[in-house]
Order: sequence, then structure tokens, then C-alpha cells
Amino acid sequence: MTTHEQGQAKRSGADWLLFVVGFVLFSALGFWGTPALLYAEKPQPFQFSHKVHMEQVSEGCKSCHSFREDGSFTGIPSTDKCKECHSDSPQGNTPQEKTFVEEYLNKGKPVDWQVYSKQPACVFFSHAAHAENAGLECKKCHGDHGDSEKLRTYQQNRLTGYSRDIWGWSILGMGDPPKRMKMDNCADCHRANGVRDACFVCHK
Amino acid sequence: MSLANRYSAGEHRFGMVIDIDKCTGCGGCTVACMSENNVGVLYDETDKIRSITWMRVYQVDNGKPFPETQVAFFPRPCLHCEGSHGHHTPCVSVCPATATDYDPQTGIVSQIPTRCIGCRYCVGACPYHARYFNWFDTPWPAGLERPLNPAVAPRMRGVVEKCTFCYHRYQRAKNKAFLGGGKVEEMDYQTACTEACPSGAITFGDLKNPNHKVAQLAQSPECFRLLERLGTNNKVYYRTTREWVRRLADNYLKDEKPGQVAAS
Amino acid sequence: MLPIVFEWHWDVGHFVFMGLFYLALGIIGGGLALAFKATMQDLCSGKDPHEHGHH
Amino acid sequence: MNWDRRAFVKFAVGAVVGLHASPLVPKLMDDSAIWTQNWNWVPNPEDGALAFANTVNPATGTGVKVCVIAGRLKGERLIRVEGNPEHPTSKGGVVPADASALQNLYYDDFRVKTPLILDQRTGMHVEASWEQALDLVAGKLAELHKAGQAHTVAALGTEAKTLDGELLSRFMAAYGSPNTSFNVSAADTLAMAGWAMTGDENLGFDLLGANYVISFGTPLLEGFGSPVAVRKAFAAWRKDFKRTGTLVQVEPRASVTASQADQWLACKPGTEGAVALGLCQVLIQEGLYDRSIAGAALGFEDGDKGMGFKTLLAKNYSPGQVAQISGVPVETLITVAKAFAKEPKAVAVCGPGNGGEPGRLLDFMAVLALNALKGNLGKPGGLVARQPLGLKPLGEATAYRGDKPRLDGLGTAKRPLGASDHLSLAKGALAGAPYKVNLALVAGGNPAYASPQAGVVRDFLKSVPFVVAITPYLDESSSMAQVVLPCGTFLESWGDSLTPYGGAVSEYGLHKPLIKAYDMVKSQGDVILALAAKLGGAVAQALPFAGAEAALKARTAGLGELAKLAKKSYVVQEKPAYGNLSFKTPSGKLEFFSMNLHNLAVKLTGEGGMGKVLKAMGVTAEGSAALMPHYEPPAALARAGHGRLVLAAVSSLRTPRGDQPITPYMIKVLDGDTLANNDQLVVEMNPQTAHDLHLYEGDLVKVTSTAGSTEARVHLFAGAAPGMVFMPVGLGHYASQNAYTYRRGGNYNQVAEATADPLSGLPTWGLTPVAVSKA
Amino acid sequence: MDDSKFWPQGVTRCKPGAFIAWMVVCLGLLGWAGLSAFLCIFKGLNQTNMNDYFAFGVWIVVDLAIIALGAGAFFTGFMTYVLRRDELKNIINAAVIIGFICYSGAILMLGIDIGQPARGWFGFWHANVHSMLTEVMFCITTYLIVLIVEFIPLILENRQINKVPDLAFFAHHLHRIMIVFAATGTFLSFFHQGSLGGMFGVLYARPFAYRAGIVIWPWTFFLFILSAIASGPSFTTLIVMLTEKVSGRKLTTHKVKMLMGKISAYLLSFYLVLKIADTLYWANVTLPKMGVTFGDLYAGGPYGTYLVWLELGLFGVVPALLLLQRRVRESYGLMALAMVLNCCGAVMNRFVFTIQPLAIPVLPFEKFVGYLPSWQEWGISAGVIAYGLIVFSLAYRYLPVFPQEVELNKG
Repeated sequence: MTTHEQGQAKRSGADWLLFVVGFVLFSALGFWGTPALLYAEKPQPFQFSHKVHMEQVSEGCKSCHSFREDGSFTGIPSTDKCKECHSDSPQGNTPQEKTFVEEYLNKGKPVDWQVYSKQPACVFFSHAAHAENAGLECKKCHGDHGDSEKLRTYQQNRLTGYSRDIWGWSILGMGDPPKRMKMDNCADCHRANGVRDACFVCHK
Repeated sequence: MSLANRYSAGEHRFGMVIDIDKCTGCGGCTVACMSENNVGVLYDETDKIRSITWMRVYQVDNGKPFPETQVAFFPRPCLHCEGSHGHHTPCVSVCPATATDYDPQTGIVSQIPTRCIGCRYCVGACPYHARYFNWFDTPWPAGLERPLNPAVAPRMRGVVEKCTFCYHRYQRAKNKAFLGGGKVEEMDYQTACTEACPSGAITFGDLKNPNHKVAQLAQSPECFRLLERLGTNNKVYYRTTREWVRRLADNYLKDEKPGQVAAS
Repeated sequence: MLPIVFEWHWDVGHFVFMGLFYLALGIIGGGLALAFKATMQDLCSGKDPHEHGHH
Repeated sequence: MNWDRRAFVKFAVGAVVGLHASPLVPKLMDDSAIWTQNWNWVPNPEDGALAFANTVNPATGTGVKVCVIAGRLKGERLIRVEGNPEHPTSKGGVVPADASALQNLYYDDFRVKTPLILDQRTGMHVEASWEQALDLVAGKLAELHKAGQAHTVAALGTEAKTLDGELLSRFMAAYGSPNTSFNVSAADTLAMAGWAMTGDENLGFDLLGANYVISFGTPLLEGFGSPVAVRKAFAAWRKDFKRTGTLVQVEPRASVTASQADQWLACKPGTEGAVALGLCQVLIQEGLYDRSIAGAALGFEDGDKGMGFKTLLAKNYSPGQVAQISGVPVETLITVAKAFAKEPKAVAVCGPGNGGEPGRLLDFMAVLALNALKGNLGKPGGLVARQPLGLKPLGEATAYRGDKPRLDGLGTAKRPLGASDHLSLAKGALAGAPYKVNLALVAGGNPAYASPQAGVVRDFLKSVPFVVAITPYLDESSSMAQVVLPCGTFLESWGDSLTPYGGAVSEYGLHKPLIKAYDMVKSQGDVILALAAKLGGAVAQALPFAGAEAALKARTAGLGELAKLAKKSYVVQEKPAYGNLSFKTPSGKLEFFSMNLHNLAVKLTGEGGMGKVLKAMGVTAEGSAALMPHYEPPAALARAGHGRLVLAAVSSLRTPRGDQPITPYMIKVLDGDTLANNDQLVVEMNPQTAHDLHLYEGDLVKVTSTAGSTEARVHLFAGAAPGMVFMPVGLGHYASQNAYTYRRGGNYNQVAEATADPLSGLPTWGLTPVAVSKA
Repeated sequence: MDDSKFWPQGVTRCKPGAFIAWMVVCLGLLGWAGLSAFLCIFKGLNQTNMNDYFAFGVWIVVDLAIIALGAGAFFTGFMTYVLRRDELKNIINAAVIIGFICYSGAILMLGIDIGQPARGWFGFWHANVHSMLTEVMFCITTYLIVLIVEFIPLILENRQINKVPDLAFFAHHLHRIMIVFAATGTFLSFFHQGSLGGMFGVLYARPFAYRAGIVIWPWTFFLFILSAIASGPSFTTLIVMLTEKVSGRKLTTHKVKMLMGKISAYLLSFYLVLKIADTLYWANVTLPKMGVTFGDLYAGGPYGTYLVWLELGLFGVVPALLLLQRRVRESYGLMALAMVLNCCGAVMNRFVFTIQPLAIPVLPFEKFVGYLPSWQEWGISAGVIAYGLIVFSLAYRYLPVFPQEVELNKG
């Protein structure tokens, strides 16, 4: 065995270290870059305090996010709904309210909110089944959104157009609502509670 | 075998009875279905083997010369087979991606286009041609997207779709029941084709509920199912008094008579 | 494919099917790892790669 | 450690493995899959609150519920048309034209969204404001009026008795032109037959009450009256798997009606009337007829006017003779007649032909005679007279007061009876005698495509220097217009509809704007009224309404509050007005020999010239028979034979009737035996007939008549009568902006030849001699 | 340009110019496939002539056919490493490469065949374990990994690559445990060949395809395995023969080929006995229960009974009888002919099971529709063949595929 060959063989073992360096560096890059590059931040039209509103109403979330007679859920209230309390001049003195009243309420224009929990078209979610029939609290899935003082940053997946809340804030896709709202989360709760799990239960 | 025993355990088995002697082939059911379920129109719809019609009305004739010729119509939705042991429909068992399943509670065969990978194995497996592949992106020229029904998600190209017995209507009925505390009654959940049929040829309801009309009608000896002998054990019953129509509903050997052979 | 996926059921079908699948993957992975480990050993021991002769 | 190639390779491998150990790959895989689930070219309809609004589809007479969804961001839109189970006659259920109505409402490219004015230089329509467009039209009208040329303005409407029709008629009369024409329909023929024999112009068939129905050549299940309402009767005869009613169909093709009927009498083309007379004769010879009314009717027995109906039947329409004429076996005629007589609630039905043609008056009279002999006049399950609903007139009667003759010759000795029609108007105008048309106002319809012998009407419109079209659609007629004024479909405008053909109860349907799909679109009535206001003077005085809504309010004043009525959308009488018919005939009783017809002929020519007048009207029978129900062989048949086939229409609810544009969904549900691959029209032929012509399934042929020709693929259908060729209707739009319906198949109306029906003078286009040759 | 230092030790290859010209031809075909794939992926499968009646088209036929013919890899591997038939080591490399080509080609093709390629992984992630297709997907993917592992040492044995000690060691150690991979591969192949048959045999609502069976496996499951292992060795041998003819060099001894022929002969005979029994049972027992007769299904037109005679006779019994005879196997030409017939039989069988069950209407009132592939479909199919030619040509040129080559071409 020549020295040359010996040196080569020894060196081979040593520079596997470089492999490790490459591995660590790039997996870190992957962990950081995946959310940073994939998600765009989208501004809400103006700030909104759920907390302030909750203090004003008597029936909690349902005061504004109500059911229709046919059992369907209204979701984001219409500007008309806001009109039930807001008059054409601001009640408080925040600039947000001023914007709302002037730009939306008085013009009768709907507010194009970015909806954190918006599910895709193929999902059928029945608020009646969950909130009425099963008696779940809104918090169960929406967390303390109803007590928040301001709207947090809305992140939108550049590729899919989904809210970051769907995949979840953990880039590894872990966690439970409100931190994550994928199908598995629905299924976990359904199975834990013995709710049937055929496709059409939640899909349309 | 009694009607209810044909199917596996489970609260409901939604099904239909279609009276062929009442069907006039007007196409009202097909169009109502398309409008309800956001089935679009391609610019060339004469290519029938690539055209999507969840509720397809087949015209058949008795093959006799003038003036003994007669035509009849077989309206064909998805027949929501159950197959053997409770869920073995021709299509559900073959889907590799679980994009279709058999709901043990309602007996409805689902199809989830967003899960579908477009392998078309189920299309080949279904002898009724009830499953349709989206060969094209459906065009929605300006304005025509406005009548789309939000209760049904429009499909993209490259996936399979089919009749769902208007399952979203069941969902809506249940929503109402949840809020009102009642139950979903027979008339609360009716498919779009059933409602649309001007001659009332289609009856829809729960085959397991003896109070539902469909369960009563389906008991009639004049009722039969398409390709019953293959053992698809489906839930759409047809009815006719005409022997030649009945003979067209299944394959028979020369000396066999409809109604006298068992499912294999 | 994994027990965390919605379609997973703890039934015979999954047990047999996925069991065999993971077994196969395990064998392939194990084999590769074994070969890799032996390679590293040979490298560190400074053997001549061609002394095994032709296969 | 050297940074050489091998080191770099190891680093790179580490990097690749490291990147794969991060969530990047699975995340991108998942997201790209989700991306395919949300392609932005796949629409995602907005959810919202659902509500339903009632209305009536005037094209089908179906009472419908329209589903309106109110989205938070995008506002209201209509998403579905369903049947209205509360509507007393249609009772829920829809036909394709109803269920796909939204496609005509919402198809942007096909809709007229703003007034359009033709740019003479470019030959293209340019968008204009209402002011501009109305000024232009009103200016032109005022100019012609001033020049004494008011009568050279022609108006082509759709239905005379609707609000839109009445407004148009009043407008034209007040403006000073006699030339207003409307679509012809079988209702005109039935009214004439009733007028001739019982004195009732509003006869209907109590299908729902009947349990034995013989339908003579009319597509009872494919386009008769309100198709949904007819199906409700049909369904009642087949309720719960039991056959409680019998349907007998007389026609030369194994149509849907013929197949679903309990019995099909396959007759030779155009001989349905003879079959009816044959059945009459069996009733009489078997003594099974009603003696109290029919037996006592004027002209039943021989009398001073000559031979009576009884003798006529015995002489010319014995079962043997009728079997000879029609090809229906004697025994069949006898059994059917006996069954018809035996059933307590039996009715014979006549109606529009398969091509939508108004039917033949003599056939209708024969059917009326059969009902009379059956003794079902005014009885449940029989022939009934509808009671008027009490609509108020829009003002004092206005009629044309000038001295100019009508271009269609209506009311002259040439055409004493009859209703107006576009074809006669067009023919008259094209002949230029006695004058030409300077301005044509097409209101609501599409006569260039839909009128009988559409080619003639198209040529006529081409010859008119100034055409104004009031229409929702960019179709054949509006493409020829100098000014196009947008009006709404029934879903977005005020208007009304009347009892569908043959209805046993009086119906009134009202439609209101349910949605504002396009900002500038108005109700048709609004447009006419706005034009009237612009013109001022007598025209404005005759039409003193602020808009269509106000006019409707006046019209329905007797029916209750408009808002309530509009919400309900219909007024329908509960049940038919049973009891005998009015018999407001000159003799005060049923007349087999029609004194009304007799008197009219006498008035025009004096007793002596009557024969000549009748000859001119196409009646070949002599003596008293000429004014009694009798059989005249269709003129078209005389020219058939010698290698020529007889062209007839196939009607279907998958194709629209009349002016209604076919929708994309309707095109989609057409089978390969209507529209073949590559959008080719399909014609049906009996295999034997095709064989004789050396034609095979799928052959491309040219079907040529004196009126026009079209290419089609041959489909062999054993149920088609030999010697005939059957063509679907409602296809072949050639100038529409509708990408789904443009050049789909050929237009039956371009090939079918319209001839004047004996006695009624109405154009009829059910049978046409054609040459079929390989293309 | 001289690439001779990359050639295997002690052999010569054709001039670079000729090789490049050959590659250009193959790349041309690949370009056609590339264009077709682009159209199919970006415009959708409307570019094909498939439709709702022919849900599967020529692609699936080619897929099934090449997977069957690629079965030479696993069965030769099984014989070589597990059953220790050492003489087969002289052909095992070729078998592995052909297997690799067939499987990777099939998977590439399937990627285009599905309507939503970006969701292809759903079949794994959201697997429905009751579907035969799931089994196929899992097995062929896993087996492809095995084939890659089997192919890697051969690549590493390239004269230049082998100079790197890490890689040389790695190749050596992989070789040492090849029996493990071969056994795993055998297991996987066995199942997916079977599942491919099962895919059609389980279609109980398609009388033409449906077969009775045991437990969850219809008879086609076993028949497909047998027909694959009967034709696979023939196909491998044919490719070797073809390479010999093209290169003008002897690559293996005739004895090796004869052994392959013998394996084919016995397996094919065994297969045919079962296949004929199955066909008879199906025609006389299974079909009448469904109200259908054998004659109904071969009612004429393009799908007449001649297909049966071709598949089982000319492409079945004839090659079986030929290959069974030593005299035939001894003749280079006759053996090649018999092997060609044998491979045709496998392809034909796959065609008959893929296209014909879909072509024959089951509803009595359904119409018979025709299907001819579009140029895009032919393009992809041709592309897979071009891909195979390229890979095999490169492997032959640069890798020591045939251990006997140096010996046999001395002097």
C-alpha cells in the first residue's frame, strides 16, 4: 500500500465532516426559508378590536356572527349588520372607526376582511352542527380571537392562497386549532368524539 | 330478500325509484342537476363520451319495425351501489387515494374531486358510466359563473366527478334541523332531479324508512335495478310494466326471463 | 400511509399492507445502511478498494 | 482538509440531504397539491343568504321559484330556477327551458347590455346611451310620420294579448300603421274552430279531469301548452304505478308521446283529421254518440244547407275509407272509438304541430266534432270553455284609423279569417304591393330566425332601411338592426303571460325584475312607453303610463294589489268552468255546419261567390261539406312522391319553442340523434326509406325544399314513418353571439315551407316536400 | 473526441460519431414525448383520445406490457442470488438494467397518465389499502428503489468512477448483500405483477375482466405473475441478442441464453395450462351467472375471437412448444423467434385486459365506441422506448454489463 493511497483513504473519512456541515446549514435554511418565502403578509383593511365590541354586545359572538333561519351561518357580518349599532358618524374616536364609517358604512361598501379561518371551496363546515348541536364553544376552534384587541398579521400562502392558519403556525404542520385547521384536526376531534368520518360529512 | 335487508346496517339508505313509464325524456332532471351541481358546458358537447352529465337520460327503443316501434328512457344518476359486505361498490374499492367512500350511515357514495388524482380506475370499474372524468377545464365565460351554486364546489380538470344524491341538500336540511331541534323529514331532503321532474317519475327517500314513499314503491314486483345480476346491489330502482324495457336493464341468456334470476 | 393520516385505520388490512411495506423499506434501508457502514469501516481501515478482485 | 472537488461533492450531498430533512419538500408538495385544488381559473362561488322569489316563465308557462343568493361582498345573484309546487297548474317541476333560464340571463357575450347603434362605416354596433338611441328611433319615426309614411312602419311582436303585445299594438295604431304582426300559434286556430262551431274562442282540454285522451298529431308530451302542467295530468294517469288514464296518440312517428301512450295509431302524415272523422263515424254508426247536443246540432242531419255532417261521415269517412286514407286499420279505429265512447271522461285533443305550427283548422274542427259527439262539451274531463280573468284594457280601444291596407292582406277576401303573422307581412312587404316598409320594429322576438320560412323574414328585414330591435339578445334579428334597444329577460323585467295553449283554467302569470343583472337593461314595456313619450302627441296619449309597472298595475287592477300579485306571480282559476259551452253561434247551438263561416263568406262575396272564395281559401270540398269538419289532403303531400320525401319536425323539450333562444344546457342534453359530432344536425329516416335512397346511418345529406336547404346526418329510426324525413327544431343559430349555440345544426324553419292552411289562412309548415341527396 | 477511457476494461465500442448519431435519433423521439408530455400536463388529458368509455388507453397497455417484460429483472435476480444459479450472473446485469428501464419508464408514464400529477403522492399518503392499484403503486415504487440499489453497483463499476475508493467500497458491499435486495425485489415484484392482474380481475361489474379467485385475489392475480415471469426472461434474452446483433460482439455464451429460454419455456407452459383452465371456467361458469355469453364479449368488430387464438395459440402454445425443445433453443434464430412470440403474448394479454373490458359495453343499451390513440399518446409511448434505448445504450457503452464479453471476443 503506497502512502499516497493511504492518505487518500484517511482523508476520505475526515471530509465527511463537510457533509455534516452542509446538512446542518441547509436544513436550517429549509426550516427558516419555507415559511419566510412561502407566506406573504396581507394587511387588513383597517384595525378592529373584538374586545371592544364584545364589551358592547349582550350575546357574545352570536351578536354579530349569527345563524340564519335556515341554519346556515352568516360568518363575517355584513355592513348592514354593523349599521344596527353604528350610525353614520363615529361613536368612538379611533381613526379605524372613522375609516370604517366614512369609507365603508356610509358608502354601503362591504369590508374586504382577510379571513384567518377561511376554508377552501371543497369544505363544508356546519357551524350549526358544531356550535348548536354539539354545543362547542367558538373558542374551541377560533381560540381567543373574540377577545383580541387587534387583528394580528394575516399571512397568505403565495402558492395556494390559503391563510397561514390552515397549515398552522408550526411549519412542521403540528398543533391543534386555533393554531392549525387542516383536515386532520377536524378528524382527530371527530374520532375522539365518535362522530362518523365519511368524506361527505365535511366535503362538498 | 326484504328491501331493508338488502343493505348493511346503518341508519339510512337513501335511494330512488324511477318510473320509466312516467319518464318522458324531457331532460328537466339533467338540466336541473347540472344547474344545481355546477356542471358546466363545453363548447363542443356533441362529443358525448367526454361530456359530463351526472344525471344522464338514455333513450332506448324496442328495436321493432314501424309501426310497432317504441322508445323509453332510462334516467341514470349515480346508482350508489353498496355491493357486498356493506361497502364493496365497484368504484370505492378500487380508488387508490380514498377519494371516494361509502358512507355507512346514509349509503351514499361520495366523490371528492379535490382528493382525486385522476387515475380513472373508478371510471373503468363502473359499468353504468356514472363516473365522469374532467377531460377539460370547464369554461365559464364572462357572466356564466354567476349562477354557480356555492353549496357545491366547482371542479378542476383532471379529476373524476359524479352524482352525489345532492348531498349538500342533506347537509342543509340537517343544519336547519340542528337549529330548530327537529329531524330531517322526507321532504326536507330531496334531490334536484326529483324536484325538477315534471311528471314526478322520480321518488327519492330513505329505503330503510318504511314511512318513506320510496321504500313502499321499491317493494313492487315491477321494480328492478340496473345490472342487478352483477351484484352491485345499488339503490336506484326502476319500474316499468313493459317487458322489453325490463329486458334492457340487465343481461340475460336466451332462455332466461327477467325477474327469475338471482344476483350472482 | 402513516398512523397520523386520516385514512389510517388500525385494522388487518392496514396492518398487513403497511406492515409489509415498511418491512420492505426497512430491509432496503437497512441493507443500504449496512453497506454504508461497511464502506466507512473499510475507508477508515485504509483497505485497498480493489483487492476484492472482480465480482 | 482540502477544499477540492471531492470535498465539495460531499458538502453538496450534505446540503441536499439537509434541505430534504427540512419541511421544504413536503410543504411544497402539499402546497402544490393544494394549488391544483384552488386554481384561480376555477370559479369559487360566494356563499350567502338564500331566498326564493316566485315568477312565471312566459316561454313555458311554468310557475317557478327562483333562488336568490345574497353574498356579502358580491351582492345578489340568481343561482337556480326551480318549480313552484304552489302553482296551481304546473305544481312544481321544470323543463330544460326553465331550469337553464339563468344561462340566457347571465351570458354576457350573448346579452345586449346597452343600447347599440350601427356604425354605417364599420358595420359594427357601437354602445350608446338610452337618450341617444331613443332620440334616433323617435326621430326616424317622427320623420316618417311627418312625411305621411307612418303606415310604412311595421312592428313584429311576439304575443298579441300580453302586456307587451297590447302596448305594441296600441303604439302602432296610435302612431298610424296597420302593420303589426305577431307570432302565430295553435291558440289562434283553436279560437277559430271554437268560433266556427260553438261560438267559444277560449276552449281548453280538461286533461287533469280526463281518463281517456286521444291526441291528434300534437306533441302532447313534447311541447303542448304548459309542458309541466301537461305532465302533471300525464303523471295523474300513471299515479303510484297504476294506470288510471289512457292515452292514445295519432301521428306518423314513434315520438315520446306515441311511445308513452297506451296506444299509438301510426297514421300517414297529415291524416290525423281524417282519423278523427273516422272515429266520429264509428260513434255514429254504433249509436254511441251524444244525441242531446250533437244530435240536435245545426248541420248534423241533412237540411236546407245541403248534406248534413252525419251523411258526410257516412259517405266519406267510413272506417274503411279512413283506413284507406290514414293507414290506420279498421279494427283499430273501431276499438279506439268504442273505448273512447265507453270512458265517461274522455277527450280528444288537437294542438300545435311538432314544428310549432298552428295546426290545421279543419282538423281542429274534426276534433271538436268528435268531442261533441262524445258529449263531453263543458263536462269534467272534456272540452271546456275558460272564463275570462278580468284583465282591464289599457285604455280606450285604439285601432288603426287610416285607409292603408295591411301588408299581409288580413281581413280581405283573400284572407278573411285569421290572425297576423310575420311571414305574410314579410311577403307582402317584399312584394312591395301596395307599398314597402321603411322602418321595422322587432319587439321581443327573433323573427329572422324563428318565424316560419325564416329566410323570407330575414330577406324582408334586410330590405328594410331602418330596423329597430328591442331584445335581450344578440341574435339573428338584432344583428340586422340599426338600433338595438336592450330589454330584459323575464327574470329582470315586468311583464305577463296568459293561459298556455289548451289550458282548462284561465291563468295569468306575472313576472317582475328579480335582479338587476345589467344596469341599463329595461322592461320591454318601458322601452315602448319611453318611445311613445318621446314621440308625444297621439301616441303618448294612447299610452299614458310611466312605465311597464304602471301599465301592469292598470291592467291587473281587477286582480288585486300589484305588489301582492307580483309576489305571488300568478292568478289561476281553481277549477275549469264546467257546464255547457256558451253556443254563441248564429243558431244558438252547436254547429257542424258553421254559420259563422258561412256568414263571413257571404258578407265578402254574396251567396253566389261563396264557392269561389272557399276555393281561394284552399278548400276543395264542395257544397255544405266545405263549411263542415272534413278532411283536405295537405297540399304538400300532393307534391311529394317521385323521389321526394315529406319533411316533418321533431319536437322536444330539449329544444326551445318559438323565439326562445336555446341555452347551453339544452344544447348539452341533446343526444347524438339530434346533434351529431361536429355539431351537425341529424335527421331521422325509416331504415327502409333510407335503404331505397341508398343512404346509411351517419351519411351526410342535403335536405332541400323550395324554401331552403340544410345539411344533416342521417339517423335510421324504425319509428319514423316511411317516406318521411324528420328534423329537430330550434337549432341552427347562424348569427348569434352565443358561443355555445352558434352554428349548432341547421334551422328547421329555413327548410320547412309555409303554406296557407285551408280556411284559416294561417301559415302552416308541418309538412314539406323535400329532396334528400348525399352531400 | 475519445471516450475510450470510460469504456469497460478490455472491450471496444463503436466510434463516438456513430454513437452520437444514434443518441440524436433517440433524443428526437424523446423530444416528441417531451412535447406530448408538456401538452398533456399543461392542457390536460383532452390531448389524448381517451374518454369516459376508454378511461385507460394505450399508455396503460404499454405500462402493463413493459412491467411484464421487465419481470426478467426480478426473476433472474431471484434465480441468480436466491436460487444460486451462478451461470445467470452473466446476464443478470442486463436484466437489472432492463428492469430499471421498464419500471422507471412506467412510473414516468403513469405520472402523465393521471389527471392531477401534482397530487400523485395522495395515492401513497392517503392510500386505500383495499385497492389493487394502491398495491401496484406501492410495490412498483418500492421495487424501483430496489432496482436502483441493484443498478448502483454496476454504475459504480465504471472504470473511472471505480477509481474513487469510497464508491468502490460501497459498490462492493452492496454486491455482498445483493441477495437481500434480490429477495425483497422478488417479494415486491411478485405482488405488484399480481396486483396488476388483480386490478382487472376484481372489476366485478365488468364481466370481461372479472375472475373468481381465492380470498382477495382473483385468478388474474396469479396468471399475471406467471405470464410476467414467463415472458420476462425471454425479453431480457432478446434484448441481449439484439445488442449482440447491433454491436457485432458476443456478449454471453449461448448456454446462458438457452437457460433463459428453458426457464421461459417451463413457466410459459405452466402458465398456459392455468390460463386455458381459467378461460374455460370463466366462459362456462362465471359469465353465464352474469347473463353474458363468451360470444357476446367477442361479438366481432375489432375485438373478435381471433384475439383468443392469437394470444393463446400463436403467441402462447406455439412459443411454449418451440422453447420446450432443446433443438429450438440451440438455434439462435429459432429461439429468438419463439421468444418474440412469447413476448407478443404477454403484450397481447395486457392489451386484452386493459382495453377490451372497457370497450365491451355492460349495459345492454350502451353503445360500442371506438378508440385510437392520439399522436400525443403515441409520443409518450415512443418516448418511453427511446428512454430505454438511451439508458441501455449508455449502460452498454460505459458499464461492464456483460462479464463474459472480454472472454468471448478475444482474438
